[in-house]
Amino acid sequence: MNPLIPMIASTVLAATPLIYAALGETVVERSGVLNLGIEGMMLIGAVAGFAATRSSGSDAVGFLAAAAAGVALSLIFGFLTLNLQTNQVATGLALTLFGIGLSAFVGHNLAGLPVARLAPITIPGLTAIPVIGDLLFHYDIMVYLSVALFIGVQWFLTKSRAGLTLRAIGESPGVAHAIGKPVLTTRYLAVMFGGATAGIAGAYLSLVQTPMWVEGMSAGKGWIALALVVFGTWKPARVVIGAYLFGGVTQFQLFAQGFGLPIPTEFLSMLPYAATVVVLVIICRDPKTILLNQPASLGHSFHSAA
Amino acid sequence: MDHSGLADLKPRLVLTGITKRYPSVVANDDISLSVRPGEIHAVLGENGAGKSTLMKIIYGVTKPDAGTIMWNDQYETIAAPSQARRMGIGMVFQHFSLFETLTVWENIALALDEHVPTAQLAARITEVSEKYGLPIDPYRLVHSMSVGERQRVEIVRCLLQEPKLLIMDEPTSVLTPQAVLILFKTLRRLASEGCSILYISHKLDEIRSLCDTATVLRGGRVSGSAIPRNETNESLARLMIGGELAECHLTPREPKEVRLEVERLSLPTPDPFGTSLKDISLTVRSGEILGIAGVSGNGQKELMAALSGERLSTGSMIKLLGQPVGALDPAKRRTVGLTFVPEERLGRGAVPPMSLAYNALLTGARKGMVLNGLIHPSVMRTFSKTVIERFKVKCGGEQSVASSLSGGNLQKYIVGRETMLQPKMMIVAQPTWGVDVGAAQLIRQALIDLRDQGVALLVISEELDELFMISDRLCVLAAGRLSPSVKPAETSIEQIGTWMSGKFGEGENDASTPAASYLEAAHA
Amino acid sequence: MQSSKIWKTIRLCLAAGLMATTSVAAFAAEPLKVAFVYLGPVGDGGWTQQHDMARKKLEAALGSAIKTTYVENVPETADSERVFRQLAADGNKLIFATSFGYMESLQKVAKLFPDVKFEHVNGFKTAPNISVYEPRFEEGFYLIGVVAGQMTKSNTLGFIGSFPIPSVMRNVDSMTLGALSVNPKVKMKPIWVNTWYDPGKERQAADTLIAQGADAVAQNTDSPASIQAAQEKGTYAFSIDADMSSFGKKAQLTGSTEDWSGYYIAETKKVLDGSWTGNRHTRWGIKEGMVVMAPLNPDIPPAAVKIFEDKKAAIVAGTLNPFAGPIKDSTGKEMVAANAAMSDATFNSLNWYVEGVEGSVPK
Amino acid sequence: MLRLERRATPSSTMSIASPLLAAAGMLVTGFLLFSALGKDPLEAFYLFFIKPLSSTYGIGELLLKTTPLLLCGLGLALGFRANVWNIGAEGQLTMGAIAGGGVALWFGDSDSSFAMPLMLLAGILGGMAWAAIPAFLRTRFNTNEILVTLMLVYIAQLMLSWLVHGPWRDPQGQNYPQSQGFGDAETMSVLINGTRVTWGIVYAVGLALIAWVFSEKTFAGFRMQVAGLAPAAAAYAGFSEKRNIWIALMLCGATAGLAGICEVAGPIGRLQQEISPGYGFAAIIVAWIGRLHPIGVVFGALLMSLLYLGGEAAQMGMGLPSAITGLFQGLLLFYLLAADLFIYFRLKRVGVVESPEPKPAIRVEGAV
Repeated sequence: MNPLIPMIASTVLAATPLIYAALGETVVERSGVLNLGIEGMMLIGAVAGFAATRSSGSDAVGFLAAAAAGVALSLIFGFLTLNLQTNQVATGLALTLFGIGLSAFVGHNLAGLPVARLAPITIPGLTAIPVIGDLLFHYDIMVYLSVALFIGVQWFLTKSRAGLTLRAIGESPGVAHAIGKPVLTTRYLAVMFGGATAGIAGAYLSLVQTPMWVEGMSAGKGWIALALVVFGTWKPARVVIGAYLFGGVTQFQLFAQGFGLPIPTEFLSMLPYAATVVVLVIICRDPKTILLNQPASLGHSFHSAA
Repeated sequence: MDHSGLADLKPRLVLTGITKRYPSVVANDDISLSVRPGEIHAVLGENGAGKSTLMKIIYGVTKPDAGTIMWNDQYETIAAPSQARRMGIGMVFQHFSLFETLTVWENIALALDEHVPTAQLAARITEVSEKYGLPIDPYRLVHSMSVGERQRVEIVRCLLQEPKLLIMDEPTSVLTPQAVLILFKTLRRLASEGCSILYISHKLDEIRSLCDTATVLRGGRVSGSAIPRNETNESLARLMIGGELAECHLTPREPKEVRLEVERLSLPTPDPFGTSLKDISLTVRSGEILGIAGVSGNGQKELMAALSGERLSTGSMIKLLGQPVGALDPAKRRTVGLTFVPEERLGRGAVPPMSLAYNALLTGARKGMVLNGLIHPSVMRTFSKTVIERFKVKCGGEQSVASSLSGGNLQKYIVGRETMLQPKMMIVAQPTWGVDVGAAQLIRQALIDLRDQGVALLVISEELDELFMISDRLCVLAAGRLSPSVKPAETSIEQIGTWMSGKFGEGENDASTPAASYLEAAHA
Repeated sequence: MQSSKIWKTIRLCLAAGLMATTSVAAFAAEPLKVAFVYLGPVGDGGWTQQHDMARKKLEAALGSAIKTTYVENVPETADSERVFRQLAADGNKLIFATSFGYMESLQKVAKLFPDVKFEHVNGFKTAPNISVYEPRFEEGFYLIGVVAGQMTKSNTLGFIGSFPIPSVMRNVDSMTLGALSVNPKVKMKPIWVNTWYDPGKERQAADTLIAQGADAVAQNTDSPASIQAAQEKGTYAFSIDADMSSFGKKAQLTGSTEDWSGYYIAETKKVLDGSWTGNRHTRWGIKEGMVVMAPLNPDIPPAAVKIFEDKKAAIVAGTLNPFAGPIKDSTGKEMVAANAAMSDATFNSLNWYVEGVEGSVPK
Repeated sequence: MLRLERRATPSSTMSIASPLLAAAGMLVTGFLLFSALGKDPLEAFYLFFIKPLSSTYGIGELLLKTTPLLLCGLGLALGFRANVWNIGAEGQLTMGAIAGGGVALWFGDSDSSFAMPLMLLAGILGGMAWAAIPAFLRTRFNTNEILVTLMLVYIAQLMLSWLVHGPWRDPQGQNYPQSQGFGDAETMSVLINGTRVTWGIVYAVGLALIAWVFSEKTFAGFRMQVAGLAPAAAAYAGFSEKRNIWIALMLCGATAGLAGICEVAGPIGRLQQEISPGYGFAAIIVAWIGRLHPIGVVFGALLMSLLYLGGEAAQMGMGLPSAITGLFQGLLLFYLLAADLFIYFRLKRVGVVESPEPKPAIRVEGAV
């Protein structure tokens, strides 16, 4: 077998949760809200999805439960930042710390238990094609759904009326409020969407990637997802490309070791993190790139006087 | 135009007893007014009189605490702007409600309550905009448009919905005098088609020239109503401010040495939505006020930043007291003798959650408030108290936080602070924006007093009347370029207006029509 | 100084309080309190779980004579010292420290509580009240190698290592030696993941090894991730610490697991009858039942099972030492001469690959 | 109906009361949680909040754990005040430990009296160097410091792992991943006999006082606060944004680095793979509980430290899962953020306005 094919396949596997989390956060940030709590929501999603699938035996139930758990956590964030107008950065950090603690607490008795991994789907005729079949038609359903999610988010943001409203609110909530756009409702929905996708991303870790529940199993992936949104300059297509590139980097370090590269493993393990920093520097270097692409109201509270 | 038939028509909108309270102020107190079809109705009042709040209530942005709204003989609760729009109410905001990073058609689509395919919408935009003489390109990005063009987008957006009532909130502050004439034409045409117009302004000449009726607000209450054509500026002003409109006078003085010299300053903007400064030259001498007119968004912020040091420049394009200061930051320029008042008071000129005393420290550190790096609180407080006293700042003492002050009082405090730092050169941007008449008067007088003490002043303002009143010389900033300077007595509103549209350098205009008669002539 | 006076007073009061409670305790027929300190959560499905199972067996075996407590998730930071101290102060007389990284804190606490007995896994520092115990993992891994060497079709084996420390290096090397003893063509590919427990990373490492042709992958990390990977890809894997066949029935060929209960019961009995001593270093292997091979996969052909059983019997009988010479390192240099056994010093600080392992040891 | 209304001036009563309110909220939640788990809440509270303090040793442990939390919390609080979101104190702590520990290893068993001062200095410089990376990237390349500081945490930890597995491994340590133990002169002396608390706590409290003077009494502290509250006003006043970012990150790098060296030269006594159970992250909560005020941070650090010890005690005493500590800490921060609201807003009862007309014309809705 061509060694590239499994490498690409595992890249896709590594990128998929990042795509879910980062696309969700893209929508959240385009509405002007900065939710730094992805890590926490992912963990809650991971434990909820795992528990639900174990007790029901159904992966669909697991992912739905994960989405619901992510939404529940995002609602806390929404209530604090949107209704009570707390600092979004601080609240996001709190959400992450809370999610880590809560998921560990809830999942205390779930650690180390087995669950059947979500199986790849086989498409008659297509999966069997050599090379292409392995490359494109040998994944689980969530991989294909992540592509669908990308198309959906892309369409929503660029073509739909609701997406236009969401972007307008992210640009200037004051103006949007003045012309009668529901700022709070829209932002709530965006935050909930971000919660759902982060939850699904977490469940992907505990039901597909590993599949097992482990405390703190997201291991910084939520933060990487945040970096991907900046990397993608808030554009879904670039966010997805970034996720695949990043997935590739994480795989590369293991493959490099397997090929016996004489570099200390710690340095190879640093690669994904160092790459993130380098990429951020490249993207942010020109302040105009950020100014032109970042939603103008990102991170600012909005309080209507009415 | 003859509006005598208006009286026979049933009112389209009747407000009764509208009241809106905010924690620190009653914005609207028992306000009633009515508007008939085809009537251009002025709502007149000085800054803070409650005009904008009232309009927001009609447009459904703000909910009143009490009172009723009757629309076409029906009581209505206007819960949201979308409802107002469905009823046929359109509004053009003073601070535009446009999204800069979106295109014209996207902006308009956002305000429409039904979905219209892009191509169809674009066609309608072009059609309506041409019909009313407001040409715009539906595919342009708003941030690439001038302020005047943006207003057209706002108006076209309203017109697309065929409004029965159009609310215009201070529409002329962003227009050149010539553009004002075009706007008035459009409004009159709309009125003749039966559309009611609520026209909000504090500019008496405009109201007398355009409006059929006027309701005057003062301190949140109705202080009277009038037929503006039958009134004089003075009589309207009495209704508006409850007294005479005070005038400022400059006693002629011979300016002395050059304090600020800008030579061929060109500075590209780092802000993708900003204006680059192009080849700007000016001098300001001791004992004179140089006024810079122009519509906001033509490089005012950028010029202010370049002069204050918030944005650095290279070489010796900017000289303060003969010393090149392009590379000095604001704090260092202050030590040379510069002080300045920014247009944005809360958040730039003052730190909102800090007390007035600490806000003195913001720029006054070198007045003995800091010793060996440690803050000297008593000096800071004394300084602050003196400012409050001398500039009649209404507040709860030097410990009250900046955000608790009204716009006018905070501006008095900031101007006072910068004045008490004993500048050699002072730059003031929009000294009386959103400031009530009394405070505006005090601030203008303070600037004139400084001039008389030999300070050089540069005043950037949108208010032409104000600049004509207090400037020794006057020039115009348009699209990042600066016109030559003239003495107010030697120029006219027309010439300044021509300059404001960027046409200067060609033949000098010697016709000098006084500001008021200009509009009178247009109306005739 | 004023503050030191205050401290003295507080200390005095507390000491008096403590005296009062301990004197009461001394006269009652209290059961022996035995404590266990775990690095991970009890439900980790591996290392910690095996210790906790042994703890339960210990309770069952000695009944009311003892009372056990455990503390999980104790990091190897400055915090472990406090946990040991607290356990000792709470009256535990025998404390099992089940992670190598507790070594230094144990040394300190043991000095403060000379009447408390400490047992430390895998360490090398003992004291009058510290004894060390360690399983002969290399025996288990040698046998894993024997199975892997016979079952591989690609002649490529994989090993997911946690950290290249001697006790793990011994496992890579002994597995390779075991495999070579039955199949001289095998190559070993190790990947180091720098963690004891990170299923995500272990999974990725397993996928990588399988992608690079390794069809029998063993691991020295604690999660069953590589067994799950092998189950899906149709290759072979080996469990560690615990039987993990529930994660991959077809994939798991056998595994090296631990049963600590024999040792725990024996040591606790020694404390109870007063024969416990410190400064001992106990290494138990298959013979003593501390290393237990996980059940063999029924897919292994009988001939291969026979070879496995023979070798196992030889190990138990003491006639087979996995590290008997001649052993060459991966550069071909002879490290252990023929007919000699590996010296204790080399064994304790093993840091080189035997011939047959690819790549170089990460430094 | 209730609605939020902005106060004309922030309430100073509430700014003191809100941490207490938050703590009360946490206690109530804890009470419900323990009851739901079938544990006696009072016993749990005793184990959580009283037992850890009931001995000199316990108090020593409290102070020992307070030291790194306080040091990191101080640095973070100063940074957060200035709107610099450094969340990577954990990485700076690790680097401080590496740099200071490196000096200790260089001294070996020497009893030079220079050893300890140089170690502390190296620790501080190590943390500062690590914080200089995000400072440089933010000021020069406009790169978001939140993400960079976090990524650098992982890199620092891997760096430490590499060092103790490789170059700095104890030659006598049978190749186990840890350095040689530090000599006596390279180990901080114990402050209270019978405990493990070192001089680190004295440095930390001293720094808290200095930080208080700095932030409340000096012009430099004022400048940083203006930058945090109103960046445009700072630009207007001529307070350099770059200098502000540098100062904020350098201060935190210094305190976190000091925390790192105090930890390895104190209770740990060597370099090893794991040196901190997440002090740098917990310090974010500490800074917040302390209202970003240096003296408040002292109390925040004590409370957080107590939660750690209490969690352990509750585990040993009642078999409560250890995750409960993290849960409590997260909850505390949430409650605090919510309670802070009342500093700037007040709740107001809003009635429905009666209309004089028979048909209600305007109905006032509740909080939007």
